[in-house]
Amino acid sequence: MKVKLFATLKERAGAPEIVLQGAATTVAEVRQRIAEQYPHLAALAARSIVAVNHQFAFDADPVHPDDEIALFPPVSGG
Amino acid sequence: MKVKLFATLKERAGAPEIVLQGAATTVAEVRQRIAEQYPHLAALAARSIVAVNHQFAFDADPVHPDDEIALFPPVSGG
Amino acid sequence: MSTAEPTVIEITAAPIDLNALQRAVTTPRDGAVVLFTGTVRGQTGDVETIQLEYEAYTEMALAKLRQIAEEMRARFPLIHGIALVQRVGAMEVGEPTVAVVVSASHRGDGAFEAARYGIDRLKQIVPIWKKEVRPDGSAWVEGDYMPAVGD
Amino acid sequence: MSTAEPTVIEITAAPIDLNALQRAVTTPRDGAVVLFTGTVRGQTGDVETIQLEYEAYTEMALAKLRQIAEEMRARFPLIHGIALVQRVGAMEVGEPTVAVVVSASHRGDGAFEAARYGIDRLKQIVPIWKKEVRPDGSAWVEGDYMPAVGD
Repeated sequence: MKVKLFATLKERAGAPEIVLQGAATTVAEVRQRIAEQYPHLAALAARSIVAVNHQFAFDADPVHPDDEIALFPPVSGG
Repeated sequence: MKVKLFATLKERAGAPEIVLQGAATTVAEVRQRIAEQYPHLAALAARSIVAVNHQFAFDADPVHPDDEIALFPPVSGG
Repeated sequence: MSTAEPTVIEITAAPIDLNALQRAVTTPRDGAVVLFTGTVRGQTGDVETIQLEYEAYTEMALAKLRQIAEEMRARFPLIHGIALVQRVGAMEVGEPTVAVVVSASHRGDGAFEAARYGIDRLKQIVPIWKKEVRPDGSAWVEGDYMPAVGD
Repeated sequence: MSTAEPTVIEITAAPIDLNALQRAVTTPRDGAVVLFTGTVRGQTGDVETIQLEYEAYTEMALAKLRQIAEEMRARFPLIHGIALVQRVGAMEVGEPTVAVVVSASHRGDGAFEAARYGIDRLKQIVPIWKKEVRPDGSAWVEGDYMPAVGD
């Protein structure tokens, strides 16, 4: 399962995308996999936002293997 | 004493300026002179605005021979 | 008012350039610019307008625009740059006829409200008139605001 | 929404052209256009900014801008054209970074309020981030809004 990264998260990871091992069926599980498999992102990820298929997603929301998942800090556009 | 005209008033008078005979010491007298000396402007002038030296002026306000006097309809800029 | 707070006041026959006005009013402290522009409306209900022709009492109009800028600064003390520009002459449907532009550090500093106030006042007290050219002829448009003492 | 109500949605690296956006949103029924533009602020109190660098999650940002345009139309039913444009890449002090443009028949038809709503929402829910370049280095700016269900 791939997760796109933006801004601080991309910079910290050194890549625009990370790959998670093992299945995740909810947003909460995605967050958990990131914390386990990318411990240097864990603190940042905890206060980051998850989007699934271009919509904001919350812990109980389901994820499917072919969803586009993204993790990013609170936005600051404008 | 000269009076500048704008918009409908200028069109009705056929000129950008009219000359009043006789002295006028207040805005009310200016209006009266216009009605007497330019009867075809009288109806329009009655609902027009007077400005003296680029400021709105009212019936009791004084006018002096060298003031710049103007008569125009309610504005519609923008 | 310091030189760091630009005030652009113009009655002009030239087309209004919103990009140039944005640059003119924006100071290094500004992160927000609100621009209002009036345009020639071609359709008002079933009435069609082809063109508007604007005439100004230029010297007085400039004095009144300066007065409005002062009123805006007094009412909205956090704003910085101001531009008040009225175009005169003939203008086609869709063209900007007037611009009220306000800059401020942040979008919540009153720039929206100041721009709205500026265009409202401009339509009340700035001696400018328009003649509407319609398919069936042309006529002067009259406003309905009568100035009060202090305007 | 009919074709008479243009909606311009863009994430672009090109400079923002306010004149072009005014023309793009103005329909023949419109007499009023409100444009908000955010600019790179060079001074915030004593802090100096040299440049801002914007990055977007482009596909999602476009979806969120479209959603904001729909929200604006639902809340301000008298408005006509809408443009929501965010520039990305490096921008210097004074340059427009974003534009929210709204047209309507009259200035009292909600264009001011819709533009304000649009920029507020854009700063809340559109996935764009900026990195500030200061004399002493650079840092990502973080927003403080956390999306709610339905955002």
